[in-house]
Amino acid sequence: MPLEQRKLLTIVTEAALEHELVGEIERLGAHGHTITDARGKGGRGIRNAGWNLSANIRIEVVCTAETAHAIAAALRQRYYGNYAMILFFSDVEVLRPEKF
Amino acid sequence: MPLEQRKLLTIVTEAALEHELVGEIERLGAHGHTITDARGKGGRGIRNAGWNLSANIRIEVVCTAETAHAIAAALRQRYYGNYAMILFFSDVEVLRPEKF
Amino acid sequence: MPLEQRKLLTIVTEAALEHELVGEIERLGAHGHTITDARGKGGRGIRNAGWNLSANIRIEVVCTAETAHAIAAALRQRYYGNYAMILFFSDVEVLRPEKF
Amino acid sequence: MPAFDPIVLFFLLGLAAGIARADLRLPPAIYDFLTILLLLSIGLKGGVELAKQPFGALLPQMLAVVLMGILLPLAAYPVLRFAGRLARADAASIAAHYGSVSVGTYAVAVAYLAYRQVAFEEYLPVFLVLLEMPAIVVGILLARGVDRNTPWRVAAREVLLGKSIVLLLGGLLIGWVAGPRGIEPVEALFFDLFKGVLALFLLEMGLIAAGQMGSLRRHGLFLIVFGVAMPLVAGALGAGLGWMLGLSVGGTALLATLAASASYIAVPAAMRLSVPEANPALSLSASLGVTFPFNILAGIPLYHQLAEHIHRLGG
Amino acid sequence: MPAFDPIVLFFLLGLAAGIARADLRLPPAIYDFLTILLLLSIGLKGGVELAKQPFGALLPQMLAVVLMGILLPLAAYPVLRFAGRLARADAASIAAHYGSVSVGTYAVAVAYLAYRQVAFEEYLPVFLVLLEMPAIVVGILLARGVDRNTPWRVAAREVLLGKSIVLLLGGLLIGWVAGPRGIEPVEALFFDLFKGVLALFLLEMGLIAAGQMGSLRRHGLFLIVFGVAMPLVAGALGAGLGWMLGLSVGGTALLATLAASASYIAVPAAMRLSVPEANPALSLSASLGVTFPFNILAGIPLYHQLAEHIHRLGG
Amino acid sequence: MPAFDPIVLFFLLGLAAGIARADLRLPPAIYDFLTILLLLSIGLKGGVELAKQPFGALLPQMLAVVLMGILLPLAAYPVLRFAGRLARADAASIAAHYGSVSVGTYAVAVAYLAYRQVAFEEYLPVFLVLLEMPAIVVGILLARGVDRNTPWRVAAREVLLGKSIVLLLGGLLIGWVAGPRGIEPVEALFFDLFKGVLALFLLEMGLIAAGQMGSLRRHGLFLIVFGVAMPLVAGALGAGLGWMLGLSVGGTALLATLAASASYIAVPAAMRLSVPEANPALSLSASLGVTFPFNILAGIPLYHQLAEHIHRLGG
Ligand SMILES: Nc1ncnc2c1ncn2[C@@H]1O[C@H](COP(=O)(O)O)[C@@H](O)[C@H]1O
Ligand SMILES: Nc1ncnc2c1ncn2[C@@H]1O[C@H](COP(=O)(O)O)[C@@H](O)[C@H]1O
Ligand SMILES: Nc1ncnc2c1ncn2[C@@H]1O[C@H](COP(=O)(O)O)[C@@H](O)[C@H]1O
Ligand code: NA
Ligand code: NA
Ligand code: NA
Repeated sequence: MPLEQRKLLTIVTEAALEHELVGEIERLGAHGHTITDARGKGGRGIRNAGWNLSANIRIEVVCTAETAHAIAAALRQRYYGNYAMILFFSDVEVLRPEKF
Repeated sequence: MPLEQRKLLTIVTEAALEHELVGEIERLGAHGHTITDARGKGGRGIRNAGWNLSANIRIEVVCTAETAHAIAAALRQRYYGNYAMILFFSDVEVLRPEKF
Repeated sequence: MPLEQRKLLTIVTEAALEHELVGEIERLGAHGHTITDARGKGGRGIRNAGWNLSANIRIEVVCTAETAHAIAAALRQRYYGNYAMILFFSDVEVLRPEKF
Repeated sequence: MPAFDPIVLFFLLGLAAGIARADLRLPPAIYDFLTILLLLSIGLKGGVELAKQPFGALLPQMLAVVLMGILLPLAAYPVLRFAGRLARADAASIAAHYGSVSVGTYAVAVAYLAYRQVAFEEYLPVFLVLLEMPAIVVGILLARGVDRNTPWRVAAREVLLGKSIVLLLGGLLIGWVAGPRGIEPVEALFFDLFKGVLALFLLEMGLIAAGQMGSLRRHGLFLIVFGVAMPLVAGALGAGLGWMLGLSVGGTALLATLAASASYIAVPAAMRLSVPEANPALSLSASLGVTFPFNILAGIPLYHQLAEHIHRLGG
Repeated sequence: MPAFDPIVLFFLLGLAAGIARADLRLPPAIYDFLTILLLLSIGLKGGVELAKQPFGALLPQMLAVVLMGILLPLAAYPVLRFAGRLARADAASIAAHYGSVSVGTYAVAVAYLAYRQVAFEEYLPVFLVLLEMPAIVVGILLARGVDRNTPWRVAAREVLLGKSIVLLLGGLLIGWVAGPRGIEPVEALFFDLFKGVLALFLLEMGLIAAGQMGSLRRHGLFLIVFGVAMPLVAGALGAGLGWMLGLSVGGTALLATLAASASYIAVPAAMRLSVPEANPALSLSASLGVTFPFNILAGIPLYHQLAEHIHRLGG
Repeated sequence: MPAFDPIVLFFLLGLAAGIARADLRLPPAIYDFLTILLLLSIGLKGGVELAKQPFGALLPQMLAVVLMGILLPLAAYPVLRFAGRLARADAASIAAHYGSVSVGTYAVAVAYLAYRQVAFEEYLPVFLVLLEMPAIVVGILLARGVDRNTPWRVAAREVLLGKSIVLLLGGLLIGWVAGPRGIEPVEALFFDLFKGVLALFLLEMGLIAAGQMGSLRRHGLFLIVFGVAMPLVAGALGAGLGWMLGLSVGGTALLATLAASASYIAVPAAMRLSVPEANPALSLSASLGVTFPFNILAGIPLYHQLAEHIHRLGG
């Protein structure tokens, strides 16, 4: 099975940003995304999903390294200052490189 | 702590397939799986969890590289043509290799 | 973009442990965590989220390798014997190393 | 009195909110809950009334209704395949949707008749149950012919053990065993709240229907025309059959509604697994985006008039 | 009149659907919601009636009931440990489940009595609250002896701050403070819908019970026998105590039901964290897979007859 | 008769459970569901009554109310900025919260008046809708001045297409079109259950308010003082305006409550996206942790007395 390397970018942030982020990610060249509801704790305190303002989402994007870095740079610039948000990269292998 | 390498296979696909896929994964030798509900967007459009037909699930399987490849090959052959589905592999380390 | 290596520790276990584990993880030095609800199957049978006692959670912690190993060691010692639980490590890259 | 039941205003609200991309959606758990309540309510109501009927007398009617469920998709298929130039799997799948029935549409018709105080045979939920399945079998056969590899077990499991049948049939049985007095303690939830639950359900259906508009635009005019013409033709057939079976005006209107309605719960789920090469966006955008709104906004009053008409003509 | 309350038909539907592996389950959020409604309803009802009682008169009854909650698990333990050859932790955990009570079973008994128009002391929810806890303490002591490392704080937190106690006790207090007139505005939700909510809850309980059948088969005959015999013995004790405390026939039947019922909400949660080496599959399959169905299908009518019998004999 | 409506006991239960860190929370889906039911109920009720009013007569009142919604945040801002020494964005955001309204508080006030059988102008939900928005516009202008980069579209979308406005306005329209007779079939859900739904909603609000206590401690005394003083002042203004507009005592009390209440649904969501540099913990802990409890426990009876007083003095 021929596998190719891609990056998996995982973002955990405020649910309120979902609509905006999804647009941003698409504009920066990702071909898709997957979202799950989440709760958690970080530098900005406990965020535990009871109601929308304190709920988190977890977004995954499989894409090329360039796209992943472009998204990360954009999010850092626009959201890090004011929103609860973390993001991290990992290496993944995919079957259909043209999809990502 | 002695750690051993395994593969983590992540599948994002239509919720309608859950029952079938779980059976398939088990038959192909995985010892377990973890499922979370998800929504997302990909080549087959927006799938946002409002109701079952447009909901996604995210399945994770920790297993040997062979099992992971066997599952991926089977899914590709049976489902890629007709279903919304992506999958990717990553490397993970586990404590109890005999479990996976 | 300067990236730094961290470990991502993923734990899948019984929902009943959430309160306790979150405390433990924090005590052992992690600066945050992310939780999603999950279901699944493993050595201790099917756990499918219908009600709390058979529900799973999936906890992610991004931290240094030492912290990750410390958490894993503590969980192994305290919970492996009696609870449904798996954990695995993967390598991730982060933007703000001081956060993790 | 307005031309349509005020309850469809909730559908319009959902539709408008969906089209405007408002930040509104019922949590999936709540949508599930409402569906469960509707299915059980309809089943229970039917079961209680069934207890009053001699079962033997119903058998001929039941057979005729099943026959209709077989013929409707057979009639729809060639139109879809040749006039619509759809691929075989797609034509078969859409035919199955239209041969089967929609619980939501049925519920709106019941609310409509109740609002106008038109009586009907209360055992009609039995027909609802009967009409769920035959079209699915026909659809699979149309898609695959008599193929040894057809995953009949998967399809059967999806339908027979799907939420719709289990709850409708379960409700029927409970209502039948418990009888009117036995059901009394649960009436406050299942009967008194029925219309309110339906209103919320329609709100969500409006949001879902709005979501289908996009794929409707992509898939062109044919589906829109089919989505309006098919219920009209099927509704007329259903009304005719209702009259022939000796149903009241209300019962005739309801059977017409059943014939005219298109499934969006049981059939899509079954087809997705047994005819995976059919594109679900096509059948759902027709069924949810065209036929459902058409039926609840314009169809049901029409079928009611039709039923009155036939009964007046036929005596 | 049928032998059992029609409401248990919903349990049977869930059980059948579960055994057939039907594609039916209430969303977890809805199951939670129904549990919350039941707990609050029972608490509120009890609280309103408590307001009418002189509290002092209840104290001796309350003490006797707590004593029963301590004795029941002590009696069950040796049977489980020696006749059942279970490990110490398992025997202790199961004993705790059976010493405590099941809100669902209590609710079905209340519905049963209401359906038959049998009156009972409306303050009985107080006993429900009282019986939740003692068995847990006994169970932990049985499992670990007087051990300094016992995580009492964790266990206490699990029980005292668990959903069951907080909502039952909270409901009792609200009902007590607000009184009948104060509760009136919320009666439509908490009282009128009670039976319907219970019906849905039982549907889900049937599905859950069906899920226990597998592990029941694995863990053998002993649990089945115990799961039927224990409630019979405990029910008889409870009936006896009810009569001695001067309760009415209805109240006696309810106290027997409480004694006979086994916990599946508060105790499992507490035991999971304080006696982790106990296998939860054992206690849950006995409590949910055997005793709960037995009680609601056969036990409650039996305890009712027993209560009538004792009252007739005892005068 | 107790000093406050028994329904707030549910809030106190939630608050106590939250402070004790009890293992109790309504599933998010249920909280959403309850909010949707409350918003629709209030809208429908208002719409039905609106149908009876000559619309023209309301216009001057509506303008006056919008003016109040603009002035309140303008008055609050300097206090927050200079007395409270808050950053510009924070002061502006909190001002917006207090200029807007809280649906939960309004619902409690309605329940309070109903419990005391005090009549009020039933079209008051119109004011609720009108007061949601102006304060948000003012808040954004205060935070950013007349800035070309202000994401007005985002803010407008958040408010106009947010759940609150869509459901309140949608309910109003449906009620208005359907009229009293058209709404009847859904009354069991939307009107009869209103108080029960509100009780559960308040239970959750108590839990949420308890969660705000921590951040309240961190952010100091000023927010507590402001969270009590601001509703008192705004309530007095609202009462005065109500009297000037010729509202009844009940209507005056409700308008005072609206003025005194602080938003925690629409405004936080809009501010989070349009003034991201404002710390949401500040505004929410004041609005949810101080003002909401204060209003439902002490404020509403006060505003009612105030309304009676003004009407007695003013004639
Ligand atoms: N070290 C971490 N590991 C995993 N998740 C984290 C970590 N730190 C923060 N998060 C998640 O990211 C969200 C936002 O983080 P923060 O901006 O630090 O508050 C938190 O609510 C958590 O869900
Ligand atoms: N590039 C991507 N990154 C993350 N998730 C994706 C990506 N592409 C697709 N997905 C997920 O996989 C599902 C099926 O993908 P597709 O078959 O491309 O429609 C989508 O609904 C998404 O949830
Ligand atoms: N091989 C696996 N791959 C992915 N998830 C697993 C695997 N094994 C176990 N799990 C998850 O971990 C939970 C506990 O595992 P266990 O202790 O083996 O029962 C299960 O309920 C699954 O959700
Ligand atoms: Na049809
Ligand atoms: Na017991
Ligand atoms: Na205000």
